[in-house]
Amino acid sequence: MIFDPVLMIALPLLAAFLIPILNRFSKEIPKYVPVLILGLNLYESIMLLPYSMVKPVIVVIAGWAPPLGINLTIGPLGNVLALIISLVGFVVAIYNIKFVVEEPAEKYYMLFLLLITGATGVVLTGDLFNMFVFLEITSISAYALTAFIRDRNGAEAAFKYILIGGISSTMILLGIAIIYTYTGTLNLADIAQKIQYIDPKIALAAMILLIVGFGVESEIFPLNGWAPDAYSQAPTPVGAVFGGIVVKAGVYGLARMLYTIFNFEGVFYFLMIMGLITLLMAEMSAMRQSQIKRMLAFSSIGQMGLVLIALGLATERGVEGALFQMLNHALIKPLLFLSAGYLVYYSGSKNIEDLDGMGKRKPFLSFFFAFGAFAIMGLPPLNGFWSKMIIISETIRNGFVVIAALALVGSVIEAVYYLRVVGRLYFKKHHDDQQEKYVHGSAIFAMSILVLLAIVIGLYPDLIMQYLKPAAEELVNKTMYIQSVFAIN
Amino acid sequence: MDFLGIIVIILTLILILAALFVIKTKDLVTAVVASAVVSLIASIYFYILQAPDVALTEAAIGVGLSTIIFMITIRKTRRDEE
Amino acid sequence: MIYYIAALLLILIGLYGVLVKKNLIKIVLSLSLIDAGVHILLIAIGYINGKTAPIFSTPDLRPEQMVDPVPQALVLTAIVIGLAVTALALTIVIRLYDHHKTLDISKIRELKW
Amino acid sequence: MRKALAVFFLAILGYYMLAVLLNFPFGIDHLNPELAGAYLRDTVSKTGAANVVTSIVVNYRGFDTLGEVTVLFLAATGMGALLYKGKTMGRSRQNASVIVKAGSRLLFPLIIILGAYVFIHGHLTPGGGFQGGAIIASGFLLMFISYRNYHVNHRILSNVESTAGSIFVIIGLLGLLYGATFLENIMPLGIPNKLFSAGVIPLIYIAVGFKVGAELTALLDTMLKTVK
Repeated sequence: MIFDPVLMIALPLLAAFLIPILNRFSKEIPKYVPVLILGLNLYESIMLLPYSMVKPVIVVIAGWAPPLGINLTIGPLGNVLALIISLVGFVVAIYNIKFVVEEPAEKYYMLFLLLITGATGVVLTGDLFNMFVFLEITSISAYALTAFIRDRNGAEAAFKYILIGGISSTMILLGIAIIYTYTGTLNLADIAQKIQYIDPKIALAAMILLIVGFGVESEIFPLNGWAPDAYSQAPTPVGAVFGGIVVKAGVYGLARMLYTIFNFEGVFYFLMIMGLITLLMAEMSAMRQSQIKRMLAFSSIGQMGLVLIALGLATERGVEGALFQMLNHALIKPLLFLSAGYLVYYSGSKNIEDLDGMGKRKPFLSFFFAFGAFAIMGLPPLNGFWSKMIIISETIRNGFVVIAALALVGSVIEAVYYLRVVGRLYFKKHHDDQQEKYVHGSAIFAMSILVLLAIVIGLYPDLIMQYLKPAAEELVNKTMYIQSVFAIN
Repeated sequence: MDFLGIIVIILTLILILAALFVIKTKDLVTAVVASAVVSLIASIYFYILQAPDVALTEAAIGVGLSTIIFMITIRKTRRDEE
Repeated sequence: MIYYIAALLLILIGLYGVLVKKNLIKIVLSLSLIDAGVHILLIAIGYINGKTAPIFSTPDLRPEQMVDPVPQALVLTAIVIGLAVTALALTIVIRLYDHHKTLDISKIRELKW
Repeated sequence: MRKALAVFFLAILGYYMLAVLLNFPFGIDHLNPELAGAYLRDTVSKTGAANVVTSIVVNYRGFDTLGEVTVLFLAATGMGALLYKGKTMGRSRQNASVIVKAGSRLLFPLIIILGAYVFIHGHLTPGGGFQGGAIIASGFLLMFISYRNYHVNHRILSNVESTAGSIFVIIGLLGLLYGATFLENIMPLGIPNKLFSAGVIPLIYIAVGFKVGAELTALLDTMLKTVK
């Protein structure tokens, strides 16, 4: 390796610290810093793939071998997720260049960059407490960004978020306290090794606390009350990042806890049921929404429900399907969000009814939205089709026919409300004509990247599957993860 | 029961009463002062439990700064709990 | 033992405040009570009877005579994170008050709760 | 109704948490020899710091501290963004009495020196960058309260913040460059219990102290300056 993977966290932090100074030279520089840094992260995570696919890359920090010091443990799973996060972050950062932000603009870019850095840290780190710290970085920047626009109800959404998030982080801290008390260590692999010697009742208590903690970011059913408001009140690119990145970090944390650290068989059934409830509740609520961003937020929760069902299967193929679904969601939801943001901007209203006839006036944007809608519904040959097919067929193969049927019902509801919006875009006459505004080139470019990737993945799913297979194996079979951490001594 | 044990029991009683007071009182300034008392006793606990670093941090941040931030917020908003 | 009970009661009182109270500042205060409880719990876990603070201030101190330093380091980090969350939450409270002129959470109902 | 429900829920929660805790008697010797025991055993010889907690915070788990500094930076940034008013407002308050003014002018340098002492001696005595920074910020708060027109330059504060934060990361990167890993100690350890010892620990704590002091001062000033 020509570089140290810790740079993927250290450089963004350095850049974020330096933005206030750079801003003195020119107000333009802060816009380009996230693009540059996240592009670099993207390059690094691609370059790292060949190494991490063979065996997890262990990065020692401060010269202390685990469990003494903190270390990054970058297996296939962490690397794939870091790749997704930097890719989505990079694309949204390009979109950001021309996005009109209120003053103080440089603070917006700082918070945005740190939000993505925090998520990267969560998926790369191999230490439980360090994971908590990075999760806090992610959520605190998310709180601030939710309230960033002053003339909206952002503050209210942010308070709701900070309340749920604050309790959840306390729960994680309590869980860490219990785990440290009984195992005496904080390294994930070390905990995984020692957890079998402690009383299962105590491990269960710790697990419940950690599920509640990570469940907030991963939008599990009773804990997702913050999501629709935060998504719709935050600036558009931030909403896109919530769906594309923050949720992924939460689901990663959850999966890491359930698969690698604890070994309770029963919890996976629970996960599946919670996933199903999340899916159905969210899709039904999405159906009733009149605002497009709220609809997208509920749809995002629904997609996470599908991911949880697949994770609850606890088979390798099921986890593969979950990861594939996460990847697709990470590509498509930002596309939908970014195009919807512009559509809202042009129509001057957040409501779905006011988008009538946009297909004629804004062909590019409407195409992007319609494409995203088709991809997320799972229309073949787009990428969403493959992941949904894997999840549904694997659910049936494991004998959960009822759950598969209900998940399909959820997908049908999803298709209905997306088609309703697309229908309005193309087959309704618009009532009044607004002033013409241009779509910025950088935004078109950013959205085109996402469309292109969706088409490529849809046509050649094996291109991605070759990386998802080892990632799924890492979760299902934890011995390799544990051994690679201790092989370093 | 040694001397220190008695002190700890008294402190714990004050701590719980202060915490209940934070929840019960209608006057926000009183609530903030009570919460500062909670932090102060936590800081003394940390000292007794052989954690001087944490005691110093809690004294500077919990008793000092957060109390001040709460006070400023109350000044900027209102004092009574409606 | 008494420390465990104190910490537990603080956490429960704080949670009660978060669930029941309607005043924004009271809710933030309750959050910081929960935090304080968790911190006390962590430090109490690290304590060992009859041992001293983990600082080698005099040469005759032996490693065997010291309490567990790790929870102390974790709590140090957690206190600072707690301050950050509190400060941000209060900023949002000020913003909410500017908009709605009230601190009652049930009166601020533009979004669904 | 709501209250009764909350009490019921909390009673169940409290019962289970107590049951978990009762499994773990208070004050027994439970040190994991591979982790906590190793820290106590090796800190002085391997990091040169007399304060084990400091060496864990800054050296063994230095990456956490970098994250912690970032969290505080985020809070200050977020507050600045959320309370941004375009132009700065003066604080609307009365000047304090002459005695308070004279007293705070006298105390202010002492408080600053105390704060600096706390973070410079972080590797020897209890305390460190966060505590020292908080003490410095409270010194500034004293001036804010007693002098109506006491003015801090936000540009300088922000420069101090940025520079100190960057120094932290750059020290880490130097460790990568001249050692093998990020944040690795690249300086001589010196003799334990001397001021110039413990390698990079004091350097990092000084940077943290400056950063935290500047951040908390800016945070207090931003809050005080928002008009009602």
